[in-house]
Amino acid sequence: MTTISPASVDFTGSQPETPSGRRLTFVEALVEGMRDEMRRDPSVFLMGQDVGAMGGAMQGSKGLYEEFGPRRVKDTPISESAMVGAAVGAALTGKRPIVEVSFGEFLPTAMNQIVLQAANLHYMTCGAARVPMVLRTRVGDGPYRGHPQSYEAWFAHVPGLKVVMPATAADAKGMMVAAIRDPNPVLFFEHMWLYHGVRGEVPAGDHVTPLDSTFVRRAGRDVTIAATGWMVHKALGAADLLATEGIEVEVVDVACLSPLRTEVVEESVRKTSRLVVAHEAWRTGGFGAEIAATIAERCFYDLDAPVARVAAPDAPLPLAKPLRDAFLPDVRDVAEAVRRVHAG
Amino acid sequence: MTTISPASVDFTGSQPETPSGRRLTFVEALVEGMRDEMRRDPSVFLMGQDVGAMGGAMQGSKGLYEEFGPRRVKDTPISESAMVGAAVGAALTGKRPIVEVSFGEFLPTAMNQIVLQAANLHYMTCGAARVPMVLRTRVGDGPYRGHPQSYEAWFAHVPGLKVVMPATAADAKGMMVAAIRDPNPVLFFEHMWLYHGVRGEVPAGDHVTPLDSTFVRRAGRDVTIAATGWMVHKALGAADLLATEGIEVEVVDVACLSPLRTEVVEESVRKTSRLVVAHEAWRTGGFGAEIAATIAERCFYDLDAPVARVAAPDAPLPLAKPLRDAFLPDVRDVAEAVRRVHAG
Amino acid sequence: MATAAPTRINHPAPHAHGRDLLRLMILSRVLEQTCCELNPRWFPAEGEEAAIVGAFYGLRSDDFIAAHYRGPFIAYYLRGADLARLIGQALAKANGYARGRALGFTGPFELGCLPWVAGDLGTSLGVATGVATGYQYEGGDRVVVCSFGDGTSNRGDFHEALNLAAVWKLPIVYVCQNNQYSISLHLSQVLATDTIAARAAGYGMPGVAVDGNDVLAVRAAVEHAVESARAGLGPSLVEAQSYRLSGHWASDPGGYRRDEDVAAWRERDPITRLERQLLEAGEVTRHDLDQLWQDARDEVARAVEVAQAAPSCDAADIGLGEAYAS
Amino acid sequence: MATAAPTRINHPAPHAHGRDLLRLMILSRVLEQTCCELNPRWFPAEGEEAAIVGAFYGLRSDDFIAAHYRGPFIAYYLRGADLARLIGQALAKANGYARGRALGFTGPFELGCLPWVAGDLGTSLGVATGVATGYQYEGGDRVVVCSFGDGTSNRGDFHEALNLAAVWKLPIVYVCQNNQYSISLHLSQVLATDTIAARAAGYGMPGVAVDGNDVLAVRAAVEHAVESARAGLGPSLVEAQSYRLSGHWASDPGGYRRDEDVAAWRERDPITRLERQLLEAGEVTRHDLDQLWQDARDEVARAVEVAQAAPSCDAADIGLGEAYAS
Ligand SMILES: Cc1ncc(C[n+]2csc(CCOP(=O)(O)OP(=O)(O)O)c2C)c(N)n1
Ligand SMILES: Cc1ncc(C[n+]2csc(CCOP(=O)(O)OP(=O)(O)O)c2C)c(N)n1
Ligand SMILES: [Mg+2]
Ligand SMILES: [Mg+2]
Repeated sequence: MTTISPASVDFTGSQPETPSGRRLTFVEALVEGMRDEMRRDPSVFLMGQDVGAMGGAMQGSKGLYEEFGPRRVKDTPISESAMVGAAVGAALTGKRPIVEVSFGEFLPTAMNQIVLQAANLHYMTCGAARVPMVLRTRVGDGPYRGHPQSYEAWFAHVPGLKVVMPATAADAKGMMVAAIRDPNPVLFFEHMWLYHGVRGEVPAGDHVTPLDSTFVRRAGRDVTIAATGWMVHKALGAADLLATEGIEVEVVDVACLSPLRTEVVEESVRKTSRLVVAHEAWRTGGFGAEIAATIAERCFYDLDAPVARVAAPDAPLPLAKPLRDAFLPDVRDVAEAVRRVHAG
Repeated sequence: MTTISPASVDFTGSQPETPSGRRLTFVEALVEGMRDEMRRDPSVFLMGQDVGAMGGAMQGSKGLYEEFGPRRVKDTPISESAMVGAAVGAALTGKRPIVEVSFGEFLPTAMNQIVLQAANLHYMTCGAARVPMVLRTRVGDGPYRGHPQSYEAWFAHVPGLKVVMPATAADAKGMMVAAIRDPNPVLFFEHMWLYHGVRGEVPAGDHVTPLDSTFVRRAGRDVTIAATGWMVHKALGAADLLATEGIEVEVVDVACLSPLRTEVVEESVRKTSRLVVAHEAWRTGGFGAEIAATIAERCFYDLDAPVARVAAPDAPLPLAKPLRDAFLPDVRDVAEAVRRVHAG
Repeated sequence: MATAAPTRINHPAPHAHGRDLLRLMILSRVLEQTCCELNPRWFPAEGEEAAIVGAFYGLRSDDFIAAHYRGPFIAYYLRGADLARLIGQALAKANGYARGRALGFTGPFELGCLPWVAGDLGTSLGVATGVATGYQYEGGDRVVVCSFGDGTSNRGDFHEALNLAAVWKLPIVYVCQNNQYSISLHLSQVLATDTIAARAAGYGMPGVAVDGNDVLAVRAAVEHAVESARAGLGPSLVEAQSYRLSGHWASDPGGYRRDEDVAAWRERDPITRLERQLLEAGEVTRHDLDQLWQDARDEVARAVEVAQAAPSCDAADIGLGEAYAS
Repeated sequence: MATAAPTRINHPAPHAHGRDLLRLMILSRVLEQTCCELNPRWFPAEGEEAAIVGAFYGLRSDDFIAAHYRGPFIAYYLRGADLARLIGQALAKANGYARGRALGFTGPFELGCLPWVAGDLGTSLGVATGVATGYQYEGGDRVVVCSFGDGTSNRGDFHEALNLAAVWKLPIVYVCQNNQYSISLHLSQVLATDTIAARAAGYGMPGVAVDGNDVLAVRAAVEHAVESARAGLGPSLVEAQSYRLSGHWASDPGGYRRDEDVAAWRERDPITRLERQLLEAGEVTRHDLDQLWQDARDEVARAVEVAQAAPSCDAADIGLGEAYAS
């Protein structure tokens, strides 16, 4: 199947080229964001399984234990609900905990803490309580193919939570910094293909990407693709492909899923009159449904063709590579959808 | 705020009037469905908190313990994850367990069993395993206002699960029977306002309502309302109201959320060219987004106005009646949305 | 969070504890029974006053509590909560601490109480453990006292929270308010051990079961546990063994249990028991007791008046824009 | 589910057990190490063979097992699974029991094994407990043996499952395959007790910790627990205390622990230990041992050949229409 090799993905994201010219991988940028905030703010600490001496799954917390020690980089038992509860409670005391659930596949074991506590506390106390915590977790397909679930749609459905999914190294750092500084519970989804596969320009020093960001990654006049996470890169791959066919695609990176702001997508669709929504999660009830429904409503008179959704089929996610590759939407699927709406 | 008193709701649902003329409440019909299957099939049993001698929360299992005893009507500890796991495992041995999670608000404590086990087992074993279980749970607002969450969208997003939400007494029985006989895990959502508030004609004896049912509850040519559960009744209330204004509303009861079939809604929209989707859950990422997106795509050239969604606002659900009533969508909100799309 | 210099709350000189504990139990009895009369869906705590008062007595203003949902008002009162505002919650009035948004038995966060923002039992143990995590991170000697029901101890969150607290030596005391029932189910239907305290050994923390109708025993056990938590010695589990004298909610006839059992437990009423002790010890006179009851009734009656006069929750205060902090 | 008349699997006359257990441990060692060579992401079970073989030895064909994800192939083999198909799973070949859909360490459901259909640890304890619920409902005397890691015992599902099994007296045996690590974390970092078996008392079930490198001890403890489960006396918890000699996955250098610890545990290798015992008892000769190793290598080599010759998973077999049974 057509798919862009992670290595080939290489760009700067939301930031202008910095003189420094520093190029980091997605995960390096992510860790730098946590490190900078831990240096700046003593109330920030990290909890998770193997985040300490081991440096985290896929090097997700590399170097933090060495710099900050066991008090601020806490290894936890295999107790996802208690881990998230620990973050909610610590946040209530004014700390700024980052709790790592190793993989998004384990979020179902901590839903009560996330949905019934973290999301409700501020509103239900008429503002007396605040829950400034970050829940980071690895999602999507990846080099090892393990734990590939994408449950972001569940959380985008729950008011009181913020949900972000950066697609570039610069935003991995900038949004992590913003998430840590935000006074609300932020779910931070880290796509595993991006981890070591995406490298880009990352500003040194204080660098904040607003959590409500949506980015136009590539300008084009014919069709808009609104994508999340790794699919942003597949969309860009598809755009390259389609350019050779004379179809100019505009690629929008919906880096913030909740609270959702669709202005950028609307503006783009007013120009292109055509929209493809692309994500790696299951199609039915996926987050793409919300984007499609909202745009179909707000841009009803602008659309020249039905909004198309590119997503995983409605079946459990198989493990073996040939099945996984056939299962997940790829560059070709995105390109095909674009051709369809372009023709339509 | 305008709201129809449950007592005023009274109709037959999917079945023609039966000579018997038996009228049951929603919960009576529900219990009759379980009772009939337990009489018919010795592999059927019920597990849940207080389902035994007490007869279940809101009389949800009244009389079953007296007839079938402790072996087939099992009281459980407060261990939702183990309860659902017990049902999944018992189903693997060929039993047909019904597990009751007292209220949908507690589903977050059992997500791993539902989403990662029940949903995956059949596909992942290439068909060797089957999970013929029913997970029943009380959802939505109700006379006591407790535990009002509506998380159905999460489960409709997960392939391998079936999700139904009957709106009439006849379907409460018929779909419960169908759910018990189905070889798949079925999530059975019981809206608490319907429990004692809706009464209707219920066929005695063997009565099965196919799980993939969608019903036209009222015919009309101007605007289609696609609603679920209690909102079906509010939609009917709105239809009465609007009829006096000369707007003929067609009300579709989407009793099956997953696997979703939209043919009936599509057919209706081809006729009315206008659609309002109504549910009690939060708007963003709610199940209405899927229906709206699908119809906007499939009926792109039929729609004369944007699809409107009537749902709860994106904020946590407050408890006190004045706040709750202001929070939840009601007859007036539905009517208002219909007028908007009718004018649009 | 309360950040003022820590001060002891409702904490008289040691010799007066008995009388003060009695006063609080009587107040709790009158207060909760009044709520049951005002709200048939209220959850009676009759008979469990010793377990509750003993658990939350004598803490500091900078400590934190997470009270079980049954009978928590006296615990909030010990934090300095206003009775009229608490009763307002039972009436779903706008003067309640959550202005009608949270559950009626929620507590004032601003006074160091974990609010009840959802109805799922057990989850609060995780959050309370998190507050203790925050306190430990601060250094200092603030502690958390977290109570929960016997039935709730079968939730996975109980297990994960207690293990985490033990491994990290968190400053938290878990108090099981064991009334032997979960709605209609007797403990023997959902638990195969004699005590819930026995579970503490599986986490490597001290666990003790005490007579939950003896407020002095509960108080002593919790005080000891609080002191060791404050000293950085880690968490403890205290089980206060009592009995739910009334139904699950006020209007629940509770027909699922035998009258003689209930009668037998009425004999052990924690309030009459302490009254007898104090009378025998000569610490109070009959007249003092009548006065305590009268004072409690008066105090509650005044609060009821204020609460009933308070405005109902106003749809205008729904605060749909307040889901996020800024 | 297997429904044929129950027969004992791989179950020779008692006097031959020692030799048979040794054969199985050697086969497990060769089998799993081969998988590690074929797949750097495989999870080594080196040193834990006694805990695994002792747990799943001598069950009936109509019993059910839920094996921990580390080193489960010998347990599936004991159920009658085909080595070539199991190795095919490590290679993600189409001949695997799940044809590449489930995780590589999944087991054949058709042979009474709980498949691994998701990667979240602990959840399987709930499902295994459910299978025991189904068995009890049937009447009869089928049992379930469910193993899990030491780290997994901190998941809430462990707590809820064991309590439910104890309250309902379910026919299930829980075996903790304690290798003292959860990836990089030593047990002492996530547990404040000496044993996990100590948790059994909190559920009212028997709990015993045995030397997990002594296959006869593990086997004896589990056999006893299985017999009492079969007799309707309820569940038990058996903790087999062992050590993970290799990394978390094959290519993990495991730099987070001290070489001398690993070396000390290598001294207690469960296989060499039983070899020594049987030699001393005169039950086997050196030549027998060489033969056992040679047979194991041959058997595995043949299976590897078949597995490698098997077709890769084919996208055409993705079965998107098979999410639901009909
Ligand atoms: C997770 C969860 N499951 C079930 C319920 C329903 N429920 C409300 S109160 C109650 C009984 C709780 O028993 P216990 O913990 O002993 O407290 P008690 O009512 O006896 O004070 C139950 C089961 C709930 N609120 N939360
Ligand atoms: C719920 C959950 N949390 C975290 C993980 C990630 N994880 C995979 S293996 C592992 C270690 C498990 O330790 P243990 O239970 O002792 O088994 P062992 O690996 O030692 O055999 C962890 C934490 C997981 N798979 N599931
Ligand atoms: Mg109780
Ligand atoms: Mg281990």
